[in-house]
Amino acid sequence: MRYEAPDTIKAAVGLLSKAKGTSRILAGGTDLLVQMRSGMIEPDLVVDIKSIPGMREIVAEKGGYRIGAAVSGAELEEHGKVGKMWPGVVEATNLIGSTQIQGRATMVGNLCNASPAADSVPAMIAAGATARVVGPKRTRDVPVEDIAKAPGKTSLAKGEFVASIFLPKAPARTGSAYLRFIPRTEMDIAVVGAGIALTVNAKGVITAAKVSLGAVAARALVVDACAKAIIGSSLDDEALDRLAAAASAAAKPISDKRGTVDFRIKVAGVLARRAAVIAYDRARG
Amino acid sequence: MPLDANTPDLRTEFKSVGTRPNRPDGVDKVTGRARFGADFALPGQLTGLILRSPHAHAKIKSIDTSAAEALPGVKAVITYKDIPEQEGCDKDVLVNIMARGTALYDGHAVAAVAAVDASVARKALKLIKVDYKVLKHVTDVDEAMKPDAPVLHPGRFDPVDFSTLENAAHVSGKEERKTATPAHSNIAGRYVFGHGDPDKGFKQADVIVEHEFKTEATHQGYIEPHACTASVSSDGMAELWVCTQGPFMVRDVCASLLGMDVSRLRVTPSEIGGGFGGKTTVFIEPVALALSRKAGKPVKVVMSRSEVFRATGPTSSASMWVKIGAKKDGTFVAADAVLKYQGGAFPGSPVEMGAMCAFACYDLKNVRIVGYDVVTNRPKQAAYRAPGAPMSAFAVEGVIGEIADKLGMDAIDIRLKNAAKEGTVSSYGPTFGPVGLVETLEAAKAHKNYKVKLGKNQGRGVASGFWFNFAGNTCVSINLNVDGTLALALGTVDIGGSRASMCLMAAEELGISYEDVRAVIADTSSLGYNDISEGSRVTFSSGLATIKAVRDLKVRMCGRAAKIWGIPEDAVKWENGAAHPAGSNAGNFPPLSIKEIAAQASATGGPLAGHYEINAEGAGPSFATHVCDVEVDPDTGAMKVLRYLVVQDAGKAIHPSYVEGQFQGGAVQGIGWVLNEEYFYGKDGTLQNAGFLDYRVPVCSDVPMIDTVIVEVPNPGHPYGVRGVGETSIVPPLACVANAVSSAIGVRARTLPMSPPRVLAALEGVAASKA
Amino acid sequence: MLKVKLGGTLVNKAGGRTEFEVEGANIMQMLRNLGRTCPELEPMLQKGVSVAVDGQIYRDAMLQPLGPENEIILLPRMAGG
Amino acid sequence: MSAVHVSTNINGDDVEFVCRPDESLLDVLRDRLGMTGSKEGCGTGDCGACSVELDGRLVCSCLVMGAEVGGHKIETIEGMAQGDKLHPLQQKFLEHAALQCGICTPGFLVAARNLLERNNDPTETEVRYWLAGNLCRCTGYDKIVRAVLDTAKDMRKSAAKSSAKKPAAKKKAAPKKTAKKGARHAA
Repeated sequence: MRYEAPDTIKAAVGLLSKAKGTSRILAGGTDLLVQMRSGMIEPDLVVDIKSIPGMREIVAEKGGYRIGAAVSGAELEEHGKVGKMWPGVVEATNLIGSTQIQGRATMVGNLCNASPAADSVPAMIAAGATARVVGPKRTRDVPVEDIAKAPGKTSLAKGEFVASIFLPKAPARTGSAYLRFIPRTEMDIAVVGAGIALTVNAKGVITAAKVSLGAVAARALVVDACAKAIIGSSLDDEALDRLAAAASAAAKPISDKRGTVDFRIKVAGVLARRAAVIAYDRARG
Repeated sequence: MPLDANTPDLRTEFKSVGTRPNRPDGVDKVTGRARFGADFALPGQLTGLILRSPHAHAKIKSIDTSAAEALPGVKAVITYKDIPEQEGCDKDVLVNIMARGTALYDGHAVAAVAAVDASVARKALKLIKVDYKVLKHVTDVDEAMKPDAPVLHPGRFDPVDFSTLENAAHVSGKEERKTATPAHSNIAGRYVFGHGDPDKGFKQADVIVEHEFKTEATHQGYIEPHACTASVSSDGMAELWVCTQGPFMVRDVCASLLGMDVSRLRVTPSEIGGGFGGKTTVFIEPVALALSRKAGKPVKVVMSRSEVFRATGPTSSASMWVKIGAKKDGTFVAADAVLKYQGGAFPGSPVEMGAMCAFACYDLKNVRIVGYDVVTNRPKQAAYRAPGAPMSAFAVEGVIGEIADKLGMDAIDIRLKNAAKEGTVSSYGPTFGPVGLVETLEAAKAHKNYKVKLGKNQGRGVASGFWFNFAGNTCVSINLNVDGTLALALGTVDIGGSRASMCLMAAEELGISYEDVRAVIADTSSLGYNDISEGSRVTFSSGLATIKAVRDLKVRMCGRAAKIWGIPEDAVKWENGAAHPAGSNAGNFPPLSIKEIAAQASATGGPLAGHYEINAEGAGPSFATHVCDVEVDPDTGAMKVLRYLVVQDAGKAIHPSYVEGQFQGGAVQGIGWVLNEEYFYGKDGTLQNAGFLDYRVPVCSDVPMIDTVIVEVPNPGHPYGVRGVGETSIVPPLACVANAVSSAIGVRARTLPMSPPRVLAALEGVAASKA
Repeated sequence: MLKVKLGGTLVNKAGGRTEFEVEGANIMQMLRNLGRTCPELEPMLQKGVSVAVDGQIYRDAMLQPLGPENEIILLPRMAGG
Repeated sequence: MSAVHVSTNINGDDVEFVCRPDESLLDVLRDRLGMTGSKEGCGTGDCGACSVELDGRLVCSCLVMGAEVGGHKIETIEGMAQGDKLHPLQQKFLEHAALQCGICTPGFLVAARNLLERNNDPTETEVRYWLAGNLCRCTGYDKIVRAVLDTAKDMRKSAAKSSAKKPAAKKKAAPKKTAKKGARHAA
């Protein structure tokens, strides 16, 4: 195993493209080191991207924010402005693991680990975030929902990695929220997660919405039926019932050590409803 | 005048005892200096790793270690062949530390390597080729008792006539029970306790409640994984540094497994990072010694967390049936129970103790408990804090909660009405001496927590619990230093601050300051045999021996004073840290302080020391009553513990902070057991949650402050009245929380853990039945 | 004569008998005589039992004196956590 | 496996070491540098016994590669006391009997110090959530939380005393995660 810490994207891409065997990106390392430790993977090359300029920065761009791949959850929270614009995303990211994990874990790592239960992913999807993928051939911007394919599998090609996440400017009167269910109060992987972003008009009628569910399928789901259920409403009880029903209907979970099929289906609806209420309140200020 | 070391004397007034000084090992522990199991290192040591079975049950057809042995840096590879069976050794322990022909559970050790570093050792493990033939497996206790279950130890246990199993209908209601008797079974033992005639008793009952209950296995979850460093020389002399609750046990068991003379093996216990019963046996220790013997170098073996979960002892899972009958006024007239505990791949589940504890809190004229010890393809169970008692208490206290509800009685009143007290013939046989259950119930009832008004979706639960407490072999030495301070050598490992308690008792007995006594945990070559730090025995037994050793020293010091003064020895008494002339000589000489005696020791006959060796008895049981408030989220089944109160009889609290700590720690372990902790097996019989991420012990934000009340009903078996306190605190919480949930949302969860999916499913069941 | 009651597994081993009368001035003598009276119990007694004397449980104290006035109950050997 | 040469700073001292890339910072601290105060309870970031500060940030040293700490600043439990003077948290842990076996204690102390440096007036809930990544199996957390709250109280008192002389030190960003995490139960 080789450890490299290149200081340009080009050098990193070069290392990854030429690498034989398994290679892995090191940013926060909170998934990578666990997988190495358990013997799940034995990478031949680890590329630490933290020395590359920009990787640990959050910069304003087109009214939104570009967040470097190595920005930790704690750094994202302390930035303040991102959380003001997209509270759902920042809160979701801050739910990952303990204080200690927050000191290291990144949104991009959470995304590229491709766990269906990744907390930040439904929130990013709801916010309309894109991932900037760099690679040997070109740089491309990809909607976050198109990165993970299946548990542990991404759409990234050899030599490619995600260099940053872009959160677009939130339209006026937009609110976002993410809620997850875990058996304890902390330190668990989401049994169900629900991310939502919605925009209201001056009268409080929802004009746009995006809802994403985590841990209820092989990857985070975008549930258009949930959005439809509340667009045009003022989030009255009927709209919330429709939303919950749509979320439960979209959930196609499995039973495992973390939860059962029935539980996940029911709670997907409960969380979608609760997250929508929070997002709606935030949208209305 | 305590000149006779054996003078019984129940002290009731104290100067040092009952205060809360800082512990003597404290600074080392807050600065990172304290040395735990994995903190030892020897020059030239190798890293030992163990290869474990990936199958729940498999025949080991062959093991090929040649490729691993050929890897540069590998110094030894061992299998069971390197640990030949010795006459008189414990065969189950031998088989458990290294599989012999059959892997009996996921994680069962199969081979081990010692290499120059961890990286090489990991590679070597991968080069060992094991040819397995996978066998059918069984991990559930009820499944394992069926006639057609895969049998773990063919021919070992007596054939069972399944048609005669108690309460077969309740136990599983399956027709196959009535099929012909098979030749072999997984039932390792059947135990019966009780007295009177329950069948007659139930006829007098106005209300009868009976239910089945299940609990899943939980792990002690100590934060420090097992670790040891072994060094065996070519002349057979061996040393072992190890985190264990019982260094003498480790020495004797390892010597017996490896065919060594006990005198050749010296075991030094490290500081221990939690045990809770889980470190009362051996796992890696004999393996490390065997590796070191073969490699001719020191070998350090440290378990990973996943190894701890897969291969060390969790407690039993249980399947139980309990029936209690009561009169309208709440008097229990009969009680009956069937308990089935699986103890993993070997006999020895704590079902007997579970059976004995089940109804121990109550005065019952007609009671019967039947217990079954069952083997399954799981790791060999190890003791876990009050082994066996929390499960049976969960079932019994749950039924009592339901009876109280049916009768409209207060949960504490119904327990007070039936509480065991001095003179009660216990459900397991003996008659109780002075015990404190009634006092704990009264204190709980008077506590402010019992009066807090509850809101929506909130509920309150009550449960009581019992534990025997044990004593056992104990040796203590106390040496008077030249300056009058003292060195106290103990043979019981300090798991939770016991050195502080011993220093307090020594200081109390001598009438000197706590700071003048330094307690150390001795190695196995420095003291006589000491039993394991288990069974809530340390403060009782080592405390007793410390007091007696100090009395022995006092006799000797008074003797020196008598010689110095030229008066008879029995004319000297010890008071406030000094020898005083007494009787007709009173006032004739100024007292000789301990410092003065120490300074003259050399000139008056030599060093002064006291010691005491005993197989202590008389530990005295401890009862507890817990009260818990919870709030349940009816939409998700999530549960929050709002308040938690532990009231327990400590006999006499030597260091009240550490007594409270035992109460609080036990309660939170119990809360973890009821809420989320469980051994989760896949269909293939492999453990799915062998890590702290998915084996969910309570985290700091899961629990509230744990309120405590220390009740003190002195134990006549101890000079200061001490009762053990370590274990009882984990007995009531399972039922206490379950009863609270029932009062909050009307759902009686009888299967643990009451994880949110189970609670939610139960809630929906209730809603459906109402609709 | 000592009156000795049995509990737990021991009852099974003794063929269902729950009470014995044996001679003995201490636990060791009592157990020895019990083993002679009921040889089926011998293996269990060899393995070790706990003896409750007037409610107090003894695991090893073989020389604990016994008299006819004592309540004596044999229990399985126990250990804690 | 090619070894990596690393120059770093631990508890204020410049330190150099060589490690394999598969070694964690915890492995390096314990096995290469003899600093065994940080403990390995799980090796997967789930217990917090190996907590250290990396550039002032609380992390699990088992989830940091030894190879990547070059040029960074590390603070471990060994650097917490100043000479023979215990840190106030260490003192309070002793007084409150906030440890039983003591294996989790170094991790709790490092994590609690990191909290109090950011926020010297945390609520009980904030303390509990901040420390949720540190497992303790002995104490039930009660006495640990009390010790941290009591230390904070003393720190505020002494801060108030010193601020009478000079302007109050500005709080670092306060941990805000609690309120949001509590939202899980919000209806």
